[in-house]
Amino acid sequence: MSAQSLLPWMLMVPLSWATLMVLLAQQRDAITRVVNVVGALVLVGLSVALYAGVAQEGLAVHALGGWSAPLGIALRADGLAATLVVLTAVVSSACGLYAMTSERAARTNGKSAPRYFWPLFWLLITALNGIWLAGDLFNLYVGLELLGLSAVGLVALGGSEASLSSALRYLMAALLGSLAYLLGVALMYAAYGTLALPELAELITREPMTQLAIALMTVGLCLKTALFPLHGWLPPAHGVALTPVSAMLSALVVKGSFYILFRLWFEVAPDVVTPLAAQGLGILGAGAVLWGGWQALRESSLKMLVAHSTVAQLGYLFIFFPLAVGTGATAAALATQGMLLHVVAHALAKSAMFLASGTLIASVGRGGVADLAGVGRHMPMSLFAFGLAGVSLMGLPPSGGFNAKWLLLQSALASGQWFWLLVLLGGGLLTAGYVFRVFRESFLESPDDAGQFTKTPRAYDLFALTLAAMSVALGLASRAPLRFMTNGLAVMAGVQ
Amino acid sequence: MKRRYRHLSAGAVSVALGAALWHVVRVRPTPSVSVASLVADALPASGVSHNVTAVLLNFRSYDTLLEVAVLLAAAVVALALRDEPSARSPAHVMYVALDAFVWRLAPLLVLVAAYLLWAGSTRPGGAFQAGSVLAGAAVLLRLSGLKVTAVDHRLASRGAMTFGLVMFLCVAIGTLLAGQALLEYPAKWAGALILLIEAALTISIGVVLYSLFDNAPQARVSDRESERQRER
Amino acid sequence: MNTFATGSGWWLPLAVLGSSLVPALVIMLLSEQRQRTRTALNLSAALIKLSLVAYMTWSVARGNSYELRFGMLPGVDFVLRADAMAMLFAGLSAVLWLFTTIYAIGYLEGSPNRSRFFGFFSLCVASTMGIALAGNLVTFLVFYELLTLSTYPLVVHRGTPKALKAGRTYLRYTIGGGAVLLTGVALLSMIAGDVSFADTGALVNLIAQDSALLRVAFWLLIAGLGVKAALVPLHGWLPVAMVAPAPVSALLHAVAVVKAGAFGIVRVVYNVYGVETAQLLGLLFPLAVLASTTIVWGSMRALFQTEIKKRLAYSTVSQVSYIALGIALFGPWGTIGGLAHLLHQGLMKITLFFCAGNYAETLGIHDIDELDGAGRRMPATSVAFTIGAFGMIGVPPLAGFVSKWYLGLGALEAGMPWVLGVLVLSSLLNAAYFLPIVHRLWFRPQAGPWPDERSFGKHETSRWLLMPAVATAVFTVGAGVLANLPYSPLRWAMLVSVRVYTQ
Amino acid sequence: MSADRLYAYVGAVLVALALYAFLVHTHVLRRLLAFNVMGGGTFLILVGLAQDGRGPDPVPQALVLTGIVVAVSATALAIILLRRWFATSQTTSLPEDGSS
Amino acid sequence: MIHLAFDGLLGLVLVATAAGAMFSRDLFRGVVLFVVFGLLMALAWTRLQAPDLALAEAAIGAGLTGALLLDAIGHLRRRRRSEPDDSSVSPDTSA
Repeated sequence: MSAQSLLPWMLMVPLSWATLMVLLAQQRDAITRVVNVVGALVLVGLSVALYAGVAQEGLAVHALGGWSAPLGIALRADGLAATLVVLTAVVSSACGLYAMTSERAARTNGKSAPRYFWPLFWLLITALNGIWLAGDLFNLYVGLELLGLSAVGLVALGGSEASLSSALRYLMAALLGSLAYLLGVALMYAAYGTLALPELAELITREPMTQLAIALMTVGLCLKTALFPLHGWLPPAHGVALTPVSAMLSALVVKGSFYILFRLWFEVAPDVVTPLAAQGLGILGAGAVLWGGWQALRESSLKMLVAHSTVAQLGYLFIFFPLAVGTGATAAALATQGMLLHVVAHALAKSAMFLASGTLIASVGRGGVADLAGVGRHMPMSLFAFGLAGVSLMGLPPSGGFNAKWLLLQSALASGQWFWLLVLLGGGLLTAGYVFRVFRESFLESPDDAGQFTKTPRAYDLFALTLAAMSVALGLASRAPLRFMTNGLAVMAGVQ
Repeated sequence: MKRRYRHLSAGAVSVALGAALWHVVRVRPTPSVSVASLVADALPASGVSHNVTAVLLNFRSYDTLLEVAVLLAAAVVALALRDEPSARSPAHVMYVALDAFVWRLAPLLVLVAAYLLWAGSTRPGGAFQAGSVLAGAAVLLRLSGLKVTAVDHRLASRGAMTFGLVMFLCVAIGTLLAGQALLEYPAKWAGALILLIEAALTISIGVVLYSLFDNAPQARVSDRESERQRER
Repeated sequence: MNTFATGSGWWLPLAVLGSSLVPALVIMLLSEQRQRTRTALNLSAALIKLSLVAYMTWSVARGNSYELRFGMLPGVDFVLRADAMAMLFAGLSAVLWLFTTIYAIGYLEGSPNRSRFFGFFSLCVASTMGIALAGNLVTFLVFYELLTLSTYPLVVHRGTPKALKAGRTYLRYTIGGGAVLLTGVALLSMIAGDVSFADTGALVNLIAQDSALLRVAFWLLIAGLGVKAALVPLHGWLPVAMVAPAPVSALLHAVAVVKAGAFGIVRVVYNVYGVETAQLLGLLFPLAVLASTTIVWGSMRALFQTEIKKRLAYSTVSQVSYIALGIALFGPWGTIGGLAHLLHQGLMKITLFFCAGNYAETLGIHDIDELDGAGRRMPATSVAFTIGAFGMIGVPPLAGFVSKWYLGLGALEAGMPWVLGVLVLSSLLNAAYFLPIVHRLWFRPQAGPWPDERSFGKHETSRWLLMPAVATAVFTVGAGVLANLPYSPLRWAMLVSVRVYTQ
Repeated sequence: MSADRLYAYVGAVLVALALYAFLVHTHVLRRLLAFNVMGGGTFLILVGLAQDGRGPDPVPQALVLTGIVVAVSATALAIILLRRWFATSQTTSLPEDGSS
Repeated sequence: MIHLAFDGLLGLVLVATAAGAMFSRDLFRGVVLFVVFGLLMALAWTRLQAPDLALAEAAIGAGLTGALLLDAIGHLRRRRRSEPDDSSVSPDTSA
């Protein structure tokens, strides 16, 4: 099949599975497990096929309903979108398998697993793929809402008081963010009479309504991406959710809104955005890097620590803006490459870290960083996965995280903006601080700890290790994926 | 002190946004593209003669598909957080006064829903309006103290909830398998397929919207506490 | 240049790397009880590596070089290359790793977490190999940081609060140093692009326009590398890291960490800047001053230590800077002295640490004043220790003498006669802190029972512990006495020094 | 001034007012009211501005229809979460964000 | 002209009911005003020649959302033991 005809399946598959999972919700474990595994395989297979197709044929466009934009809606896949589709398939499959393993473990221990996890899981994937492949501003809004609502639902499934209040806070932020975005969409439609991204990119001019629209969408999307200081909702939501949910939220969901922001700034409205605004975003990003890192250093609960780390790591994504807006072509290209690589590397590393943390907590039975004492001897593989993921997050080589940081550093030097260099380095040191804090506790040998650790399914470590190893391996071979991801992006036009 | 600060900053942000919006509404540019005229041109080929329905279920049917998914997400969460049967309090008696009124109104509302659904293809109306009227009828019955079938974990409930989406997906995948673009209806069948989808959606939307009302947790604090104690 | 480049033999550097990377992963997955498998794996990996490195060294001496290159990220290649300089360090690591592995197997017998230990131990050696074979600055940086990561679990291996505290200090220094090094590499890459190591440096064309930035980058690089090389004032982590098990200390001091720093300085001066360019930019004189300060300061501090391992640690601070000093002495003699010392110091210091570990493991001795009479109880160990100590002092004909001799020649050649004074002073201090130990070993009677004695039958200690110490002691003698044989450390240093000067 | 433009102005005022309400209230139900009013204002702007001077436009109308359904889903979800949370926590106001 | 006057008035009343709904001290009254606001919105949609939206707003916006909110208030009121009334904000500005 050509890439073009594959595009709609990227949505139909997860949406069908979501429906199927509603219908199978009360079925026996074995049936749902088989259906889910088949779904994950199909999803990964199709995603890889799409990747290959786009690599061969270039940009793929699918006019839905046979109506070409602007009357209809189009699905579009360039290298970046195809890469993110694959990333989503890989990360969510690993998280899904982890969830399956933990459901099974729960059943064996006579505990009940949360019902209705799977429909929301597949809806989340639907929303993500919908966003990566969208070619229409309003369609992106519906995608954002689907993403937000299913993510909130997944957080709420934890069922505890904390997970409910976190879900509510998350929902409030998500609603406000998408309304701001919708308001921007309304203004864009008023100004240009179309919602299709390629048409808008051609028509767009710098005038007040457009500027306000872009500003509103930017604020809304920043709120959804938890940019400092709008990040308050993120740590509780990502920190209390079920482990595989936390992993998917931090790895993929926050990237959804960031992806739209990137498309908006650099594909749709590159002539509307100003270097000043970009500097503003960069400064907030720097704030996120430092504040998130500092919070993670002080945090006493392991999963919350990882969640704060997400806030910090998202900050790096925003440092991209001042490096790419109003700077030379080389600096902008380097920054874009660094940012995109960071998106992928962080997704892999952070999901691995959450999965590993979840396993450690399952073994120890408590969620505090200080409770980890002695776990190093009993859970070496989980700790190793945590460490590998940490390597990438710290930006130490060899890892995707290092390569991303390297490219951003080069961009900062090439554009003569030394300030960002300090932020990048400082952020790395803070990250090292909180990652090694976990290790320090885990390596502590207490004399009588043999009996207190619960055995966890070995498969847990497999998923975390796979993801972590991928984030590290990305560091050795970034060039080809980067070339594919940046192919055809407007911001790269000056270099390639 | 903190509260005053919060009010002041919120006020400043809101005033700024209001002023900016006011300004752009005043100086708005005139767009060069008119999708409205495109809709008018393509309307005859859409299978329906009402333009809003044509946009919703043909030109931008993909939006509608995702929107139904959004509804489903909310319904699933509601189902997941539904009280255990034991914890549910008996039906309300608060609005009994509505009783007599409701008894006459409910059948009427069902009729209205059917009409809206049927009307949708030629004039204002359609699945969403019809479905919400249906849900409204059920809510009214429920408020009047009548026992309406609960939308719970039974397969029948879940089937009714997803019925519209399943139909929608079947058509969508059918078009793909037929080698068309997603949701590209064959010209002859467009009207019929849209009506089919809408009919199924009406039922599901009615059930889902009602379930969002019905599944809202009722449990008393004390019930929850005893429940938690039982868990231990 | 996106795919594997260059001709036949590209797999050799990869195989050398893999010969410890693969065992590292396998060992980590092994369960704790599989002791025989682990030992077999460790030893065979070490032997395979040694033979690969030996073959490559032989081949490089005949003028071949091996290269593996692929695109790592835009504008930067991942390069592994076996040139003469690389084989200098790779050879040292391969030889000493074998002995350290044997030693560690004996040392850790029966203690917990051995899978983790040997896994990271192998990873650490893989990093060292990577550092040796790195063909450009970024690849060097990759393995340099990997070394930091793989040594941390070794330093905190015991899991005591004291060990964890030392680990924290170690990380503060090395991660901070890593960040500085990264800045330097990034800056240099911006100025000069992807800097591959070349025999006479790669930056000579840039002196005219970018001399200020080049200087900044140089000192950033030296500061980043100086942390691991323990240049004063960046040496603070080294004495603290003594809490690690003895084989780790041996590894840290002789092969891995401090040598990685020193070797990095060698690479930066000779193969990135080019020693002549560095001289033109006026970078060598300050480096010589820095190195001299470290030599004297380290020796002074060593004098006041009462713990054996602490004294050895400060001695390392001092001795490693001989390498930096040799590099900073412009001219072939200084180069030969510095590079030869890179090898000699490794041999001598590892001997000393093995012996210190033997005293601790066999007799429970940690402090110098407990050593009285230990020579009679453990004669072989004590002879090895004495050889190591005399080597450090620079007594002819041992290895240390050879290095110091050439350093002295280099100082005269470079027109810095004051360095002779530093050398003499340092040797006097070496004698002052080593001779009392030797005196206690042989000429003082045993004072009371040993603190914590273990019996090994008719042997003075476990064979696993004794054999490596004796072997490296023999090497120390050999490197001095047979300095003029082909493939001796001195001859290899001469081979390299010919290549780094254009005239 | 056309009616369409006038309703766009009304929408602008509603959005500003509702934003203020959303930011100052902590009670979840009040925030939901504000959210729905803000949605209404946005919809008015969307339809009003699009139709201003050009006659009825089915596209924004369809978009708003979608928007209304999404809004009611979100509201219902929030209420369900609130009620479940209230059952255990006895509060209706969210802990301070520090962000809003 | 008459139309415009009507629109203007409707606009004012919309703003006023919205403000009342959001800022009234009594939450119950706020929700009732919100339902009124929804019905007025339906009226506005007919003025904007959007009968579909008028229908949807009346059924969903005013009807269902109103019912959901009212039910929630009833629930929270009845369950709350000690009522720390959330009279957080500003003077009552209902129409």
